[in-house]
Amino acid sequence: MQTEMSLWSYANPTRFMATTRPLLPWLSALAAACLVVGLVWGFFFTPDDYRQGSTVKIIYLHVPSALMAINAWFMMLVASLIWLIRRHHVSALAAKAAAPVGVTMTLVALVTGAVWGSPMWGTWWAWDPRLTSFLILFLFYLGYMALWAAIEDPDTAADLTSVLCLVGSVFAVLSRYAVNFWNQGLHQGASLSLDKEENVADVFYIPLLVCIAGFVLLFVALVLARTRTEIRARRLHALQLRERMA
Amino acid sequence: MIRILSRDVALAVRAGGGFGLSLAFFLIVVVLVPFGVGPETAVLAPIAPGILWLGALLACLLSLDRVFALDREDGALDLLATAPVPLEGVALAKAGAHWLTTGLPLSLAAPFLAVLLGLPAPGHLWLAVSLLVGTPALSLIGTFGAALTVGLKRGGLLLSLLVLPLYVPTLIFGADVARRGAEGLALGPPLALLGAVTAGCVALLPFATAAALRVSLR
Amino acid sequence: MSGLVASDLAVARGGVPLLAGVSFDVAPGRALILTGRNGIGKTTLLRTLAGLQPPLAGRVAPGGERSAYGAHADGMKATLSVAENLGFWATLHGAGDIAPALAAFDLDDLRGRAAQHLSAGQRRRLGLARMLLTGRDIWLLDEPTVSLDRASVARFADAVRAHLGRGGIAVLATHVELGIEAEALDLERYRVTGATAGQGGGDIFAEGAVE
Amino acid sequence: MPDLGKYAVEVGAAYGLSAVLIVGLVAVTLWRGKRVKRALDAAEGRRNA
Repeated sequence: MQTEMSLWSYANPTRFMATTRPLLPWLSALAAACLVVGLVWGFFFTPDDYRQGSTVKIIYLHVPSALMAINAWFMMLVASLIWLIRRHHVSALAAKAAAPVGVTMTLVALVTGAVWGSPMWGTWWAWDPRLTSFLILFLFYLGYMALWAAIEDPDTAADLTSVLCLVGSVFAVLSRYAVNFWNQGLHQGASLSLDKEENVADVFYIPLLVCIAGFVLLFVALVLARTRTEIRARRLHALQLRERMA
Repeated sequence: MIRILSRDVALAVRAGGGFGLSLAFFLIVVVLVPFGVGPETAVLAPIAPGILWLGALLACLLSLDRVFALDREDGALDLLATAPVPLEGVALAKAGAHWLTTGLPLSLAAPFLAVLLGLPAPGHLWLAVSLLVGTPALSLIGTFGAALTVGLKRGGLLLSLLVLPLYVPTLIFGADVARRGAEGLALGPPLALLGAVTAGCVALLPFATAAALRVSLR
Repeated sequence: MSGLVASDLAVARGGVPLLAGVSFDVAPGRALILTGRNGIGKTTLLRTLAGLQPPLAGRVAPGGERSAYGAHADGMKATLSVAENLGFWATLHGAGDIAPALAAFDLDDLRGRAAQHLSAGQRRRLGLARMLLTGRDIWLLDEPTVSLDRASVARFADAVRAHLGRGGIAVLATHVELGIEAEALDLERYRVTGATAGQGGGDIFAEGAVE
Repeated sequence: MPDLGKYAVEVGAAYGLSAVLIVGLVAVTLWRGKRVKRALDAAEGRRNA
């Protein structure tokens, strides 16, 4: 086992720290570059849509943030499963680190979605099925983070939040379906989001791809940085317990 | 398992508090609504199914933190965990007892409270049916939340924050059944979905609850 | 029936290792008394032996399935009567009749009384009667004589001796001299100190600097 | 600056609020990272001393 370098060896905290330290500056720089290029391109150098006018520029924030809001939860689900099955501490801490990033992405998606919809709906908030689903996802994130914060023992917290993440994922999918059922087709949900790509011309599509890449890189860089902090905090916690004992 | 259930029901009835309290809370919520939105039947009747479902849901929430907390305080939870019954069975029995002492009485009381809100006649039956089918899911989800927070000192508020988002599908389908019932519309699909949510909760949540309990007991 | 064997056991409370390297072997019909100052981990060790929490390291045999755990929190419901409380646990453990347990702890006259109206000594006897009903041969008792007067302590000691006489095993955490023939295990020498912490303490974050 | 037409407020608000949220998240991440690192270094120092 020692001779064979498996993927799991990166789950060792010390190894994880050593591996990610040189990676982080590059990732951060790349994320910043993609975001600046994509957003400047989108904001300054793309034409207005003939129907939606300049609001089409919101697409460069809304679509990537919405994607990352869901993917962050999905990453937490995978990390929780790895913790429950293989007991890798880094995995549990990565899930904890991803939640605040996911909740921010959800907020960005909510805010930009509401702002984008406002000219069409005539109000700042409408109970559009997609937006409502993101609001529910936001509540799931809040509950998950609150449970982490409430439990003192880190391993117990990791166990219970992982179970919550699993059950929450099932109910999040169920809620998405239920919300569609609850408010079907009252708003033009489909014209708001990713489905639009099909009829979006290349002038919008290419800067959008750059922005998506930027958000993915930003997410990875932030989660790595936050996981490093969580590992340090965990070590600090262990040291403080020992200090109190001695 | 039956024995755990009947003991919990007996305890709730004997102690008085938990049993009557959620019913009284439900009544108060329903009585307060007209003060908030006005007394006209034209305003009250359309929102009555939603209000009654919401009131029942909040009343369910009220007694959740007692589901495991009392047993933890007096050591019974430790003894149940070491007894020759699976913890999944304990979880199911606890949820069953919670439903018998809150969900069931709430479902039976709801049609009478619906009169106060001017719900049209065919709606009463369907309101009771939707609550009877949906409230078991509320008890099961709530028991899961209670298992997550049983070891915490200030678990009550956190419990609500964890459980309420999980209640969304049940509330949507349940209130939809009640609304369609009141308007005389076809209600097959939402009723089937509501039943499916409850059935799924019965089948899967006791395992999650037991897993959370094992961790909380450590 | 084999005895209760702990080998190289390490236990933790709230992530803090308390005891390490605990080994003992209690034969049927024998008792073990755990001693050590408050907070050393007697309760945590008993809970680990009962299977309520996993050990950090080492093994316990058998697991929890043969043991009955009795703590000061006895799981008795205040509003239920003595007979109702015992009847509940008897059903769970598949024991048919609570009469022998009532008789063994002199609870016959109290069977209809609600648990909240019992004196501390009577309440303690009720908890011990439950141990008997479980039908399990390993008794794990945490401070069993707290709030008992001298007569009740003697009665408790008789009950434990009777249990041992039936080939049972008892592990007790207590400071009171019970007059039971038993080995004593001073937990002080298994205590995990600041100096020894981190060597196999179970928490990988305690072992070395992360970077 | 491109001409945003009659939706200038909406587009401006979307970009402004998003920038506040994301910059805020990055700032909190960096700030907490620094604070925890400092505390850990101090604790390691005490341990090795």
